Amino acid sequence: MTQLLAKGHRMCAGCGDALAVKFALEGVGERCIVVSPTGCIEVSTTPYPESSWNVPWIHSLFDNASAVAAGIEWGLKKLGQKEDTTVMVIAGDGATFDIGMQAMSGAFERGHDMVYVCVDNEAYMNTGIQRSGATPYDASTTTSPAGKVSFGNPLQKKNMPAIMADHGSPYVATTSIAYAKDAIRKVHRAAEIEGPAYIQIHAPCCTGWKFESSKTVEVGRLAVETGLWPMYEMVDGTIEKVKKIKNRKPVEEYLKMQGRFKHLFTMEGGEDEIARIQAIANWNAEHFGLE
Amino acid sequence: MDRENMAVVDGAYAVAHAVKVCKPDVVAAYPITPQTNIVEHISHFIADGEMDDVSINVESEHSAMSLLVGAGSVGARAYSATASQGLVLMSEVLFNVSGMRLPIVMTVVNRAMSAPLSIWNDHQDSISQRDAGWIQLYAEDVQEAADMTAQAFRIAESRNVLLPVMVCMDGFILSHVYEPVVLLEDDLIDRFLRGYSPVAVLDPDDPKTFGAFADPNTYTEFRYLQEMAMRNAVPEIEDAASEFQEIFGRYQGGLIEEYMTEDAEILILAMGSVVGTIKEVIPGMRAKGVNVGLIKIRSFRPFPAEAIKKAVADAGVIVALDKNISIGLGEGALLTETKSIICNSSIQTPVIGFMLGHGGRDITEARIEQIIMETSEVMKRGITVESRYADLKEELL
Amino acid sequence: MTEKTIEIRIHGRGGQGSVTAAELLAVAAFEDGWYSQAFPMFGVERRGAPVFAFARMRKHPINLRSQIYEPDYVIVQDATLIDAVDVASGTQSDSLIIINSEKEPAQLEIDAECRIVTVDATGIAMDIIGRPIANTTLLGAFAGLSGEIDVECIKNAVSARFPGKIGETNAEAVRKAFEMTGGGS
Amino acid sequence: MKITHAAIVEPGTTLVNKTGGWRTFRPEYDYEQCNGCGICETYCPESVIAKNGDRYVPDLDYCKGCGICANECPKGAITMILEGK
Repeated sequence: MTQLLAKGHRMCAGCGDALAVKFALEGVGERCIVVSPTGCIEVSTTPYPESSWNVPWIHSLFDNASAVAAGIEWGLKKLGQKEDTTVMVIAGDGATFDIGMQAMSGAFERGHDMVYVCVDNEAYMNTGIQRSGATPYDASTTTSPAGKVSFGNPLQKKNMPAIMADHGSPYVATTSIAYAKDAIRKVHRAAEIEGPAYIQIHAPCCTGWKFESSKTVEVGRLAVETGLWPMYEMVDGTIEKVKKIKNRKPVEEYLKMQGRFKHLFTMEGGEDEIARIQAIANWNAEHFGLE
Repeated sequence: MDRENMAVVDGAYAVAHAVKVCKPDVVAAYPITPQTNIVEHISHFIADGEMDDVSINVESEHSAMSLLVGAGSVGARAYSATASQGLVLMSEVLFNVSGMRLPIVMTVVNRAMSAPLSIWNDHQDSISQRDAGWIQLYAEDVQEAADMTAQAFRIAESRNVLLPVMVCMDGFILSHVYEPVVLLEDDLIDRFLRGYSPVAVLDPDDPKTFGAFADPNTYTEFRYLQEMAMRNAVPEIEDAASEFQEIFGRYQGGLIEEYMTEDAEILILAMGSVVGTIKEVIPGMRAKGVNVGLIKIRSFRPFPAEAIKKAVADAGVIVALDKNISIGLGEGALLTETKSIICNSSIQTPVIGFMLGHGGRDITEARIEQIIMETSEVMKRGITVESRYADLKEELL
Repeated sequence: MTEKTIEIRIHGRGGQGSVTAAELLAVAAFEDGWYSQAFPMFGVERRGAPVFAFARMRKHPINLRSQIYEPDYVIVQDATLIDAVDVASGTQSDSLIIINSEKEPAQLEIDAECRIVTVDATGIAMDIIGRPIANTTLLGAFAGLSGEIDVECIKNAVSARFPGKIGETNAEAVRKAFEMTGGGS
Repeated sequence: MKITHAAIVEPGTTLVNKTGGWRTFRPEYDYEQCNGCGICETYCPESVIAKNGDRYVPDLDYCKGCGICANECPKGAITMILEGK
């Protein structure tokens, strides 16, 4: 694998985001310009005067990565330069699902030729594990904590792939750091396709989800094997390919590995919540045809 | 002024035309009254093939300026225009653009800040962003707003400056007025603007990282270099104006412009379109034996401290007119900053200020005369009120 | 004469509880009759990356807001930091450096003219708390070696901070380190 | 060190920051078990594992000791060893 992200970055040991960046860069190749918003990836890779990026990279603000990327794509086009360069956003879930969504909607609606990779670790990790629009149901975060009268995050995860598909994106795909080849292939395909492509890559976070650093890939795999993280590709808004799961595992196997779901196994009424999460997995299996 | 080259057009058209002549690579603007005519004219230039298809209709002002961060970082000459709420929505990005030293030029069609909502003119918007690290030039009339646009690119892109520039023109009063102007000459511009050559660009053949974070060990020095760049802009603004005069034959001041200031006892400091009304009033006052002169502040950032001190050295009293207010200080920025540059100097002249014209309230010649007379009283009886509204309607309170 | 302020710098890696240790010191110092202050060196704290935390204590209220440059005491939670950070920077001849290590001070090659003491805090923590988290244990060693704060106050701060069993075992580790470093004798 | 214009930074410069000191455990390979599948190299978040001849070798200057390689190795050829401190 080429070293497009140099060693010496400051991501935590066992970081899922680091794998996501590695596979995204592998998929797009060195003829790219990467835009990242504020977040773990940005803060861990560019402490002045150092940078891990071996490709051109820019960070402006937390909520404008898509607009900056659109400006790069449009600027290069107007300057008549670098036709072979892929403009790619690599952003966290908070920047994508919440604060940066408006800029993303504009960039996608205008159809800029770019690849938007959302590295989804399901909370605001850089600022210390606060809830985002990507935090799954019942996950405990520092701003949606489990407590005596709370099972954690009361809301469902926002369905960004569907939203971006409805923006007319020619290619939307979900993948995971646990499936390197799949992730690399999908990013590569996205880079080949003209227009704004959206890739959402699941990236378990040992610090935030509270599991041991060696389990990052294993946890990622279980998310897929339990149906909680459906892997699929949508072309012009319709699902084209789905990763099938043989003998889908119960969600407990995924949940019990993570401290953020520990309360479901200790609190009274936890079983009902686990049942609700199982229902989500069942809906995914049925809706996406995972089996 | 050579009448035969003049055309009667609306202010927005003159500015849009100037933008066209300056040939930006990327234009990104979001519509907001009273700036809309500028972006509409640009869109028509493009639709009629008079201008390359450079403009992007974005989803917000925040995204307009963010998009230009991207475009600027690949070496594109970038332009935007906004007003009031839009400028302040961009505020986060304004600081970012200056910190990243991107020479973006933006017309700010000055408009009051909400609440209460107002679409009419004052300077509360651009003044509120004076610390964002942008050069801020204020135009007196439509001709200057257009000519200043070309000068703004020249100043912004000079290698020892590389800072973004706001060209501020008063909403409606200048943006929607029809008056004769010489439209920026397309055949002369290439002698004046020699293209933007960035220090570095995002390029896969020579990868660089833009926008790293600075910890306490280096942050201050980056801010210091911005201040140095702003100081380098002081001579650049003068040079741009004089070279513009050589090539285009028009001159409306550099950092400041002095009007009938010789032997003036009363010196008025003012910015924007009110300057024109003051120029109308002064000759009459002079005829009545009132020695009054005007200093047009053309550059508010960098604040022309030396130029102002030189100009006001022999005045009996200085009066600053402000279309903005710092709530809690009870005075406008021009008054505050004029006092601040004088207080440690040898100048003992009293300085007072009037706030007026907020939210688009009309400033009449009579109002200016009233201000001049009240200011002249100061020379006799000293300062009674240092700063107050000149056009407050007590009956409404 | 402004009475001397005691200044402490704690070295650790992200996730090792250096900031918690500084905070516990401040709580304990206040209970022991001092005025106190604790603050982290704000930075990009990543698990594993070198971090600092500071504590100050003096008999009357502290107004100072700057960092600590000439610490009276330095606590080093992780001996591998010695080649990453100058743990002795700013120490004076009468300062004391306490290092969590099984080795003897001489083996650690730290050039400092002040006294250096090593304590196997991780060992104590593993025995008593069952986890290699040495921050509270090192506070016991600090009390034992410096005599600046009553060890009971540190134990109270620790049990107040951590609930139930965890608080008890941490307080026990504080006591053990206190005694092993000659405290109370 | 002089600061650069607009804080622009050269690529790949975090190499000066050797993160090996972060770890408490070190991966140790049993090359008898290893079948050369390269899964360890693929899933190393630090990209420190590289092929040296026919052997995969972690760069201990940078390895943070997360243990993903050991956890994912299909042959159990990697074990995490506690490093003396």
